[in-house]
Amino acid sequence: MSRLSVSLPGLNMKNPILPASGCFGFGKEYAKWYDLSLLGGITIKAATLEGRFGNPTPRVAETESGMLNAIGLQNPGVINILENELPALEPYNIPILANIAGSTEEEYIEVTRQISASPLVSAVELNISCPNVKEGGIQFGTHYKSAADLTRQVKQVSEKPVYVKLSPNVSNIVEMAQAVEAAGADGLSMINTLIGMKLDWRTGKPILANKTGGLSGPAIKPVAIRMIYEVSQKVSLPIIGMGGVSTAEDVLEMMSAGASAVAVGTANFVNPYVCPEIIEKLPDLLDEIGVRNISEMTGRSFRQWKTPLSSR
Amino acid sequence: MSRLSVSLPGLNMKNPILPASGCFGFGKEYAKWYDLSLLGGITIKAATLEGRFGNPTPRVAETESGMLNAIGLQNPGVINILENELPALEPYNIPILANIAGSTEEEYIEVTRQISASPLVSAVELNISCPNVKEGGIQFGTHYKSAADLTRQVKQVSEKPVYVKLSPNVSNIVEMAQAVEAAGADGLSMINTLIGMKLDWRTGKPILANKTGGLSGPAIKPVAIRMIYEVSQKVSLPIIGMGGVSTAEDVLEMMSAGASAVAVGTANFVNPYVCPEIIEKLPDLLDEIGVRNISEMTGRSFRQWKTPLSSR
Amino acid sequence: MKKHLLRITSNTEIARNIFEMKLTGSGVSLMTAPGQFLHVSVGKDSSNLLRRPLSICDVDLDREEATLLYRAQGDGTKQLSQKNNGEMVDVLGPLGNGFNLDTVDQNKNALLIGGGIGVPPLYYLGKQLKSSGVQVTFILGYQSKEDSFYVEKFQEIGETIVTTVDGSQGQKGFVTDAMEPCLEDEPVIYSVGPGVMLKAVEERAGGLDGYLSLEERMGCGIGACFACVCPTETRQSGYVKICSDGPVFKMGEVVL
Amino acid sequence: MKKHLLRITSNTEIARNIFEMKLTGSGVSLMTAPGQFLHVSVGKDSSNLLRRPLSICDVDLDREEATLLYRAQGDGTKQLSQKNNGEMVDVLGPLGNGFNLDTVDQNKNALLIGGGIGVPPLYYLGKQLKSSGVQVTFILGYQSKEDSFYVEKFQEIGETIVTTVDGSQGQKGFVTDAMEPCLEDEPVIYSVGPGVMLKAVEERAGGLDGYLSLEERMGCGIGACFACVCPTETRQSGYVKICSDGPVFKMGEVVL
Ligand SMILES: Cc1cc2nc3c(=O)[nH]c(=O)nc-3n(C[C@H](O)[C@H](O)[C@H](O)COP(=O)(O)OP(=O)(O)OC[C@H]3O[C@@H](n4cnc5c(N)ncnc54)[C@H](O)[C@@H]3O)c2cc1C
Ligand SMILES: Cc1cc2nc3c(=O)[nH]c(=O)nc-3n(C[C@H](O)[C@H](O)[C@H](O)COP(=O)(O)OP(=O)(O)OC[C@H]3O[C@@H](n4cnc5c(N)ncnc54)[C@H](O)[C@@H]3O)c2cc1C
Ligand SMILES: Cc1cc2nc3c(=O)[nH]c(=O)nc-3n(C[C@H](O)[C@H](O)[C@H](O)COP(=O)(O)O)c2cc1C
Ligand SMILES: Cc1cc2nc3c(=O)[nH]c(=O)nc-3n(C[C@H](O)[C@H](O)[C@H](O)COP(=O)(O)O)c2cc1C
Ligand code: FES
Ligand code: FES
Repeated sequence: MSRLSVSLPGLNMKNPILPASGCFGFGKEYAKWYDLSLLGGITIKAATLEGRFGNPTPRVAETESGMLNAIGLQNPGVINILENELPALEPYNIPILANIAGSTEEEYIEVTRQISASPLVSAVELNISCPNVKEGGIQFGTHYKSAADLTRQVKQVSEKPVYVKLSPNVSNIVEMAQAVEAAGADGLSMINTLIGMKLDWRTGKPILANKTGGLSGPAIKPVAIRMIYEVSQKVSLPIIGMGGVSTAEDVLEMMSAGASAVAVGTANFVNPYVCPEIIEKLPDLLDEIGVRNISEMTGRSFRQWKTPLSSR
Repeated sequence: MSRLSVSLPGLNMKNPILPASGCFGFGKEYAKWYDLSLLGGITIKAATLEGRFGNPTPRVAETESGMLNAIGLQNPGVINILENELPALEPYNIPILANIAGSTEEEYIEVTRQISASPLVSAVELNISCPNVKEGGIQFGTHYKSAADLTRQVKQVSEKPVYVKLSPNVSNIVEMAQAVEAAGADGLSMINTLIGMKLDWRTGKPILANKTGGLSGPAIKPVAIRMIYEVSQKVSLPIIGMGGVSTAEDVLEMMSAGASAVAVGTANFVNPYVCPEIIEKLPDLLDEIGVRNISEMTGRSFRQWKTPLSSR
Repeated sequence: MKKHLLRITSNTEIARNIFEMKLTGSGVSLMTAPGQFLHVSVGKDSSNLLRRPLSICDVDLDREEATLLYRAQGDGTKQLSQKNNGEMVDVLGPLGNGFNLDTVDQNKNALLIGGGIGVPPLYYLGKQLKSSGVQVTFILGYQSKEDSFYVEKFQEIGETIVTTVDGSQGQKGFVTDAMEPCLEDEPVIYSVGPGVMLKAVEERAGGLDGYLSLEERMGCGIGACFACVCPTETRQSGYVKICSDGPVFKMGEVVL
Repeated sequence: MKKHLLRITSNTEIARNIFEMKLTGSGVSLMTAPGQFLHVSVGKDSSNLLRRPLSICDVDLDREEATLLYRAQGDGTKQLSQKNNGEMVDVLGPLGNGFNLDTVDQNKNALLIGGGIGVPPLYYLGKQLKSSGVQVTFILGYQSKEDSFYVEKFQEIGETIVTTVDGSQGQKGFVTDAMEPCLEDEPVIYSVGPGVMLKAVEERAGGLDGYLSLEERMGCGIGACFACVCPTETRQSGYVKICSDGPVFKMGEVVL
């Protein structure tokens, strides 16, 4: 066991870093840049039952220290993913977290059934927080009851541990986390994007064809840190943290807040090598602060602050 | 009437720019930098019934394209403000928007009664969205019913129009806006800060003594634009927009999204002259896009997109 | 695929808001196919996160020097325009697939049509076509004389027709207004410019063979994020990614 | 109060991570009171929003040149350290109230105590005290020899005692360990450094007159945002703002 390794339900990772869903396709593009087996794991792009084309373009816009996207869950559909995309990842021998989306409960359930049965999939990530589709997505993620119901049903069919990916666009993230914990989730992924918008001041029109989009990148990191910090003290599920991480220091900050592993999204667009570069730097930072194993970082902040900690 | 003038309930402004509450003290510090009568108006720092010391320091932290603050509503109390702070603003002859906070409904009501009676106050801004105090503040701002109740009661005693300042930390900003509209608000101010947090990765400890703080600055502008856009289509109240505005272009973007006036907060710390500089630049930008009066900008985005618009 | 730090050897305004940037470094040796682009990092820190796709306008392989032409309009390209000689620029590339040169045989003519800031890649393309014996004609469209650039350099390669919207240089009108007479000898068409222009070019071309280079806002630039898709009826998936399947597509392949 | 663009005339590392930056411009003529600070913009764009408060270390009024000494530790000061000669730095200032020089009469001595990056303002202060006839003694505390700076320059002004935590230069220990012998002739004390150090200095001073310069994270730097308050028992409001009421306070005035 190396000092960087972390272990979460279904995910035995040699380091805590995995690309975030939607920012890494199905891996093959980044495989042209570096050896994917360096990664702790991979989160693949959201799978739906049928293939989807997604939203009209433009689908991305730049904001200060962030970006908006409204891809709209474009993907070739679960069967195609199982047949054509996943097998290409087998040689890297790292855990795969399959992100799942749908318009209806039935769709979520069916996709989970199919994808969780693949030996290549280590765990599923229930995306109830996509802000860019009309149906499904965030509508499940902003109501406690629908989120819990969906989690319960998906758990019933899933052959793999289920991580529920939470939306930050809620009044009370802790209640949401507790609702899905009670419904049987094995872990949490947080956060998905904040809903945002950008207009061209000259024309007054939105830049994105979808008008609104999901805000990601360093701009949202303080929100992610806060939510992970609050939730990790009130639930006993491991958290895959994400939101604005782009350096090894950010990874340690997020783990201190309570994350057990960390996903990197937008930063891949800035620097395709960001994940391996972070992984390479982590041991130096741990040395600098005299920490032996990275897993000790999780929740340091509230351990030190003596805040009651009901988790882990 | 100049081409920059805008008119909102209680606020006849020669231009749409006013400093945001808490970022401009009670004006006297900035009066050393420029002639405050250049401004469209001034929002003063939150007033509570008794003086408050606020939170321990550190109270601010920097984040990417943003900052966190946890001042904790420090102020000398309403009587002191009425006697010592407001009179100093009289010579500038511009509308004053008095920001009001409290721990209980009674406190809000009493502060409103006192401050709205001052001839120097043009309107009150009900701060139900401060994330940095244990009691009051955001607890009113994240529950529709409490927000509406408070608005109704404050309206009963207020001698001036009441703007309700909304928190972005909610699942459904439109419902919140509609609730306070139904309760009799004369206008909306939005947005207050997002709740965020920053840890020192070396120690794992929060930078702010209060642990969490309010995120402001350009990082949150996309969230502000989105919320203003959504709300302005569903309520018929004028909106004072704010959140990350630092240039004249940002002002026009925010007005296009639906704001009738724009408040500038964090940007004052970056550049103390930012408000007069923005005001000076606005006519040039209007010329560039061939718009005569700035009030025409309000809601351009959805007018062009032919989205149903129930407001104005 | 590679990320390179290239050194600026010059960065000058050659027309109103149009800058010519020359970059040198070992990565340049990979930039052999015209029509490919570089994904350029514009900021020093994180406030401008997204890279800007800029076409390779010319490459001097011996000197390991690449030329980009760009319009300083938004935040990022303005920052780029303020960089000084000697500063390093972080680029990904060359990315995408360039123009297919195999399809023109020497006896054929080529008609290269560019609008505004779509003009730059036609320069490298034109040079390569000419050196493989093809006779090249350019139609270059600009807003006005003040916005035009590189016209003389194009004239060194082949006949160059300029159109301007206000008529201040060359023909008054759009590039499509100048196409008609050039189509007689059935040239292969290569066109770069805004979507509306490409659509008009495709219509005017009336079934001739040709290639179009598309533009779209990009995230990753390497095919992973699905930001830059374009519908197509010719592929089973129903879409192409402009960054990695393109930016150049055969005429008729994508739905403009 | 003013915002200035000052031109960098030098920016060099003078000890481990410690930089000396010299700035010139007409605004410098206002910087006459030691203990005041500049609120310095570090970024080119908006990703580092907040300004950094840095003390004025020295001023040459004839040459209109101000000197800042800073430790490049965080994001912002690191950016500052990468700026080149000729670049402009945007500063607000001079801000705050400096040391009160009226309180020392010529026959008195002054003991100036600085820890780490609190040392810089004592230089300008020491020079002014000396030139008004006061005899000045310095106690300067550093982590180690490698972290020490400006020691010879201080020696030109007055007796200079150095302490280092690891004993690699001067006395081993903290500044307070070196205070005792210097207190005999009842000097006026001026001290700058981290809060814990100031507290210890105040305790050791045993009732002597003195002035302390405080540090706190700042927003506006001009008294408007209430970021930098410090409790006090001597004022009715119950607090002071370090940026505008300070950063220098009379010993005993604030609750450390
Ligand atoms: C394959 C390709 C090749 C290109 N080649 C050139 C070239 O050689 N010279 C040139 O001047 N321009 C070229 N463009 C257009 C160029 O990418 C944009 O003009 C540039 O990105 C605008 O950035 P900005 O900083 O000025 O604008 P900003 O408004 O600051 O840009 C914000 C975001 O929007 C994107 N964006 C804005 N406008 C466009 C656009 N028209 N196309 C794509 N993305 C856009 C930016 O990349 C950035 O992500 C090319 C575009 C593509 C897709
Ligand atoms: C009145 C005053 C005078 C000062 N004089 C000097 C000086 O002459 N030389 C010098 O090196 N330092 C001085 N400091 C401390 C200096 O302001 C900080 O070291 C610096 O702001 C840290 O910025 P950073 O970019 O390195 O750190 P970052 O971590 O990037 O800073 C993030 C934010 O925290 C603030 N911050 C971090 N540490 C401190 C600190 N110790 N004090 C205040 N704010 C902090 C920054 O200003 C910024 O807003 C002074 C502080 C004050 C209040
Ligand atoms: C272009 C893009 C596409 C995304 N697609 C998905 C998706 O399909 N499923 C999902 O759960 N999250 C998706 N996300 C959200 C990210 O996985 C991540 O939660 C978010 O971007 C915050 O992390 P970051 O700031 O590191 O990007 C997407 C984000 C981006 C930028
Ligand atoms: C230091 C600071 C203090 C603030 N104090 C108050 C306050 O007292 N009352 C209030 O309603 N909002 C307060 N705010 C919120 C601002 O008024 C504004 O809503 C928010 O900062 C977003 O605007 P900005 O991004 O332009 O700063 C404060 C913000 C900051 C940064
Ligand atoms: S830009 Fe990411 S797929 Fe093309
Ligand atoms: S920093 Fe704003 S009051 Fe001192």
